[in-house]
Amino acid sequence: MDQLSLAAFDYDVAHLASALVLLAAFGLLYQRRLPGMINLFALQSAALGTAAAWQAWMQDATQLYATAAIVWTLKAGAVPVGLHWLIRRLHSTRTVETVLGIGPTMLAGVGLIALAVLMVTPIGATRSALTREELALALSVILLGLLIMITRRHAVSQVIGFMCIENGVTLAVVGVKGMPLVVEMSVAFSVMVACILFGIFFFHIRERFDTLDLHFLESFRGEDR
Amino acid sequence: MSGVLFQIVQFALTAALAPLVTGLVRRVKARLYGRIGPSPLQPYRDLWRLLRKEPASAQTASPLFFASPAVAFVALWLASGLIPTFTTDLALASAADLIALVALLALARFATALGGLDVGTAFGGIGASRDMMIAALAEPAILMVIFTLSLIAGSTGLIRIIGFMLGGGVGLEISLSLALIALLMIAIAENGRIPIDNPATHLELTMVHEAMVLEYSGRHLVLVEAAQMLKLLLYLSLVGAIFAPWGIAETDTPDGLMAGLVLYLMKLAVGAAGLGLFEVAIAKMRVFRATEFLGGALLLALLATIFRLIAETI
Amino acid sequence: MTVLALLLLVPTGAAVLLAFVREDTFAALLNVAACAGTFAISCALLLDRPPVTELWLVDDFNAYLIVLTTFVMTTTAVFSAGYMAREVAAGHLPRGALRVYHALYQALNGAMLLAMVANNIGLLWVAIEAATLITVVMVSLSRTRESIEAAWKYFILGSVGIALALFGTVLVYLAAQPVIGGGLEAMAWTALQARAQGFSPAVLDLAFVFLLVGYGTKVGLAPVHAWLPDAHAEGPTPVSAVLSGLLLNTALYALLRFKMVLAASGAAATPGPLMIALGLGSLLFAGLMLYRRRDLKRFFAYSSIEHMGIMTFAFGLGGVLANFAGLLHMAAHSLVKSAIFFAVGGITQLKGTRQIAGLSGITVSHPALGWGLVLAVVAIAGAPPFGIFTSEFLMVTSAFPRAPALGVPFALGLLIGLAALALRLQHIAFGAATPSTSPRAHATAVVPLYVHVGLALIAGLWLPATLAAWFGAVARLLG
Amino acid sequence: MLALTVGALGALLALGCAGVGTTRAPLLAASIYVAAAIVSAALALIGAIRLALPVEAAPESLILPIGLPWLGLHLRLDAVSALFLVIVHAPATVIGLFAAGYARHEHAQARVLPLYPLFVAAMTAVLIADDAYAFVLAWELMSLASWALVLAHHDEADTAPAAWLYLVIAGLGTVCLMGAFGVLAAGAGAYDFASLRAAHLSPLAGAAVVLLVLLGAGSKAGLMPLHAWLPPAHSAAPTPVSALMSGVMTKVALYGLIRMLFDVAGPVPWGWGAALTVIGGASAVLGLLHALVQTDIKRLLAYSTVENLGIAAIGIGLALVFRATGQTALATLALTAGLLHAINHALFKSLLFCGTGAIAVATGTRDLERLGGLLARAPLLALGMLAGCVAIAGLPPFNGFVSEWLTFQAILSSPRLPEPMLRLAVPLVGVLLALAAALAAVCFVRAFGIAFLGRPRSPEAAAARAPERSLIWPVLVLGAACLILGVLPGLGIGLIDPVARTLGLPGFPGGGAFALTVGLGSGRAAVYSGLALLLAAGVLGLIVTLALRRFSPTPARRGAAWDCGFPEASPTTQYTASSFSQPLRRVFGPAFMARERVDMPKPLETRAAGFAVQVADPIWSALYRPAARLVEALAERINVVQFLTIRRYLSLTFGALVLLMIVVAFGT
Repeated sequence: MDQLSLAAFDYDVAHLASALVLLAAFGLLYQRRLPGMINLFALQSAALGTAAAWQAWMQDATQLYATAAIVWTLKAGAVPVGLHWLIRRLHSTRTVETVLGIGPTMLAGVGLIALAVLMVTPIGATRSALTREELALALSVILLGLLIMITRRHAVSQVIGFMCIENGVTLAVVGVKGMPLVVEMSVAFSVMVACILFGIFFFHIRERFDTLDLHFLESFRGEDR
Repeated sequence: MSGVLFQIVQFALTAALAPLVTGLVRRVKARLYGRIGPSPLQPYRDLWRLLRKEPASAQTASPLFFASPAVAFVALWLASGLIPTFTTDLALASAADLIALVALLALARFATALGGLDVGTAFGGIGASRDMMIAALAEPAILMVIFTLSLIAGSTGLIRIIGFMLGGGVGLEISLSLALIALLMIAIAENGRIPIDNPATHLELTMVHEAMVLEYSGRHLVLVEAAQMLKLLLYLSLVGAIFAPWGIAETDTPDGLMAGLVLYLMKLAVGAAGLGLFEVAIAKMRVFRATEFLGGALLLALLATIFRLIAETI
Repeated sequence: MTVLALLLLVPTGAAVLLAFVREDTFAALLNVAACAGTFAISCALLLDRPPVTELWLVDDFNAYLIVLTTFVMTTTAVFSAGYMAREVAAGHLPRGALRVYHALYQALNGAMLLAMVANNIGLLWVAIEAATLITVVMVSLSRTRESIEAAWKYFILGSVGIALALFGTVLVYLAAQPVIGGGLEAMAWTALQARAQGFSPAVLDLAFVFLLVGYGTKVGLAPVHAWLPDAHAEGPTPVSAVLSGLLLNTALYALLRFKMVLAASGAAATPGPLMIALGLGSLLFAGLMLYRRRDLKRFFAYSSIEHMGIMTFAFGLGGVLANFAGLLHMAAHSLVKSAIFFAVGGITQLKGTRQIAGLSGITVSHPALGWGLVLAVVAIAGAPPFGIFTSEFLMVTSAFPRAPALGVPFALGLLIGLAALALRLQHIAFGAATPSTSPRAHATAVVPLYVHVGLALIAGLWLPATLAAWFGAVARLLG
Repeated sequence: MLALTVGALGALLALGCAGVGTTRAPLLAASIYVAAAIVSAALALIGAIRLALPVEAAPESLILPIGLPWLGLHLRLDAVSALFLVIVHAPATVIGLFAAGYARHEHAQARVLPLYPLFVAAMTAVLIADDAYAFVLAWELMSLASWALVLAHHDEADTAPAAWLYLVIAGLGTVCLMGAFGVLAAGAGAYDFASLRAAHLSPLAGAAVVLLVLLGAGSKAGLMPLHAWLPPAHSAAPTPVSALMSGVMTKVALYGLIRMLFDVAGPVPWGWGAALTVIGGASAVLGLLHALVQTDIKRLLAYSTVENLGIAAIGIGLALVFRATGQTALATLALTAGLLHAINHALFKSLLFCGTGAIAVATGTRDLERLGGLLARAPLLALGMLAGCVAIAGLPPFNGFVSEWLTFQAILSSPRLPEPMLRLAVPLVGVLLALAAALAAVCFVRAFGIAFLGRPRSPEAAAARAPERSLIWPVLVLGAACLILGVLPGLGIGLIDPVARTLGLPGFPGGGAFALTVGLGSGRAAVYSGLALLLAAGVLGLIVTLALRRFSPTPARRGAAWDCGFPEASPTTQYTASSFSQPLRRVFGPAFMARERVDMPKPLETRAAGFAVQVADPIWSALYRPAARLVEALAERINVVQFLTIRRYLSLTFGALVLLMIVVAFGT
């Protein structure tokens, strides 16, 4: 086997992992049941971890292994378990009422991916194909995550959306060659996620982000109208 | 030097003739009504009688009440002295142009109105307020007439205007005739003649000027009356000087002056007769119709200006 | 380097120390002392700048911001020493809250300074994220439901913004990496600016969009401003002062650094129009929002949004004059706005309410405080002879000839804001005095207030030459 | 001399600081006012000396190391500034002395004293500013100080709205001026007037500059339709401040107009001059119509300020027209008319405001309906006020007539204009001016007659006592000044002549110290000699009095008023202020949307009949209310954004992000 085909193979693996991440994001967009969403998120994180590890091996950058480890243990492991426990603990309804119908949401998702590709195409000239497509995938995952956040009403599903954004960012981070401080950033991120989960749990959010507690929201909405 | 002399003559002349003109008008009206009427000299007698009477006035009257007739009289006398009647060689005629003349009339009115307000009666207020309203409408009109004249003659100075008119450079102009009509209407309004006001009425609610001076008596009334007479004379001689300047001497040769004097007297007589005729012919209008009357005058004067401007443009 | 290390270590150390101090008054004093110390250090930093390393950077741009930060932190610490004590006494704060507060105060100080002196876009990001988390906790300090909701709103929106900003940061690195090669070098401001020509404009544009929305959230630009009013209104007043006066500036600083990179790269043309759009939008939006406000602190929070919009507009407009104006505005605004919050804190404590309707006749009941407020609000409204007047003069005069279509709405926005401020100011400062708890205003509120106003006056009438020179240099770099 | 001026500014600021402490010390307050008056006198003197210098003398200039770091604060003292130094500070001196006497009647001294000198200083600074920054700085400081002064009596009901409106309109003006300077400076940092003069503008940019200047300075001068702030602000402010704002500050606004339109903004096309002229005419008439129906004397005077500034604007606008059409001699004539009217108005408007203050002190009210019979109680005050009323009514021999006469002469020269349109338009302005002049007489007969003549209409008017001398003699001094300027207009024109020549116009055509002669060549000429008329009138008056003495010696008998035989009518039967203006209210009803409500009881009903009039400013409802409503509606509409849920806010973030991406994707 000559270098070239080997390189091609590398790319394919990397692609596969990243594509899985995006696919999972789409699945999250489609899935309307919380446990399903959590499992999909776990899958996405696992794929991300794989991608990170693969990149670590390709660029033989040790800190990426650390990242992969964090992703696997925290996002693919601890967080989903925690979330499962949480929804049981909050007795929250199993199905999420979405703001938009699933169909329109999917369409919007497709549109976002198209936009992402559109944004990335002009870059091609100077970059190697790998990073460009990695970038397109990461960008779409981020946008989809944001879309999830604003189309789902349930707190947990929105957390998942947020973490989906984060996965997208991490995907981009591991995609680019030799980016320093990656570990620090992912740690900082995890702190943030932890805080959010803590917040949800601590402040007893029953239904949605936008209500901590329904009856005082009437009295206070930033300011009395 | 001669200018000063003629100026003095002029002042004396106007002061002396004013009652006569009023008398003439009354006489003409009486005759037209079919009465014999008082002699034209009657006003002199009236004034003299009033002068000798003991003046009675309200306790509430302030010094201004007594001063205002004098101020009004002096202002009008001064104004009437500024109009070249028989000669243009007047010392003061060059010291004030038509605008100043109008301002002097306004000053007289200002003083009279204050006098009317002074005692603090209802009628004084009515008179002052209505008189000022009429004046407020008449003044723009007369200023527009002045515009027209100065557009034609190139100056607001009476001497120049008369000179220009006498120079014969001016033919029969639409704008001039319009200005004349406007000026006549204003003169009627300003002198409180029918149809705006009735100098002979003493029915309170129809009075304008009379209501204002209701409180005056004795020598103060003399000044008031004399001022009215002067005003009439002033307008007559103004119309005469501008629109019938014939005979006004521009160079002081004795016979020229003589002719000017005689012609001036004739002009006055004609004016008085005309006024009498006009007054007999029409009826007094309601006070608020006066605005329409004066609005018409203003419009005519404005038309005169515009015609003039168009004539200049073409 | 040592000085720089001190600058970062003193607040951090103080934070750790304060976390264990139970005695509140002593803690307050210690807090002031620590701030004063950092201020002194930053002044020393001015005198001889440390050399630029691959992690640390002190140049014309951040030097004055560092000093400004430490200074305002100091005066605010003085203010909060009196204010927070009274809050606790009044029972508005739970027991032991002050310990957390003081520790976090120093931590925030350190985080902001770190963001300023970092010569690395990643480090900057971490610092700003830390600052966000710290302020979230500070906002929720009083544990009332309102404060908790405000903190929650702040936290969620802030986190999303931060995430987007990180993606932008990664993109910038992606653009730099092929030119500079990997490693810290490719994340250092200095290197990014020096070698920006080779960067791919497409990547930079995309990056800037994310940075603008991400850090823009922290700057408080409409429509991503939503966290700001509630956080300002519900947090303790010293925190509002620091948020408005410093944290917004820090985020804007980050944004401007990136704009410098784009300007240096030459090819990328996007920043200007985007910033103008957001800036103008924020100005008009906040100006209109001012009219319906009933809560005094939220009122001035919106005024902060308005001014952030003004600055963003100026920088978006670009050109030496507008940039100079923007930089001056950053300094003047942080001075005056924090001064206003000092006054507001004093007033709300004296009158026992934050509702504008319940506040009236301060100049009658407390002349010193009242007239101080009048001066400060007049200054924030852009009246002479304060610094904000100078900057707005420069903005308007440079906006009108270059883009009348922009100058007119900009001027209109300024007017709308002025009208709203005057309306409320007259109601609060004049008229019959409402009853107050104490006849005398508290010195810890009044003295810092007048100090800030005095400095704003100097900024308007007599801008120190060196400072002007720095502004000029930075203004040129900003393109 | 410029250095001295700057020193004087410093002194004024120091006085302001000295004023901060003095809350309850009338004597100290009075002394501070006196000191301010002395400084003003010095400044007026400086201006006069500068004007006495030959026109060729290069203007002094000075650069202070403050302001914009790369620019510094440019100051300059040329003939224009000098003239306005005189216009501002001659009245300011008297007003300061009046304020000293008024001090013991000012209950909010602590809020007036510190700001009063600051206000004067700011106005002075505007006059000597020589770069855009300094100019706008001083201009806005002037607005700000006066705003705070208007707020001095903040405990009164309608003060706050008045002050607010004032500040907002002032802000509009300032922003407009900034814009004008911006267009002139064209984005370069050089804001000093020297480089602004050198600016080459496209016609469009030039038009923008002029428009912005008209808005900026015009709003301060109170020209329609930006006059709305004047009446409320003037009636709310403490009397000496109203006098300063109305008599003096509006002149600073005129200075701004002249400095910009004649000097800095370069030659202006005639269309703008015509526009200014028409605006002036409209302001003159409408202002006066509103003055005519006011019952609060201060509001009345404020509206009459709108009128007089309109007259001055007519002169200035005509000067622009003439200059643009190359008839420089006529331009000088018109400019002189405008400036002379500015001087005159500064004098008699200060007089009238001081007098109003004295009336308020004597009776405790400014409401015409509650006054009356003051002449008997305060004769000297009445004398002074009479002089002021005659002067402002534009009657000889006082100064108001002279400037109106000159304005008429300028208007009468309009047929020399090349554009036929102008030839027809300007005489129409003449009609407006004539109407204004006539109405002014009515307005001030009413003001003086109702306040000073007749019988007291209220107990307080009946109980009125003459105010102390220190309040009266400033009024008399100003009255004397009005008379002198009216009789010897040469004095005023002598002051203005250097200005015209500094602005590149020829000297005043004609002139003459005693007889004011306007020679316009080609036989056009007009003469007015107040002195001659006065002397002649004196002689005639002497004759009249002697004659009366001689022929009617009997002393007058006093009794009850005749009043057509009505017995002892009560004072309530007198004509009131509103009944006096009723005829004109009817005639010009639409101009102020007058609504009269008569409530006449049916026969056999015992209740009293009622009558109420309300007048409104149509411009208010046509311009200001809609704007306010628009802002209100917008604020209401977008206010929902404050009450969204976090998810919606996130949607905003998402939307912004996607939108910006799309823009970038398709924009580049």
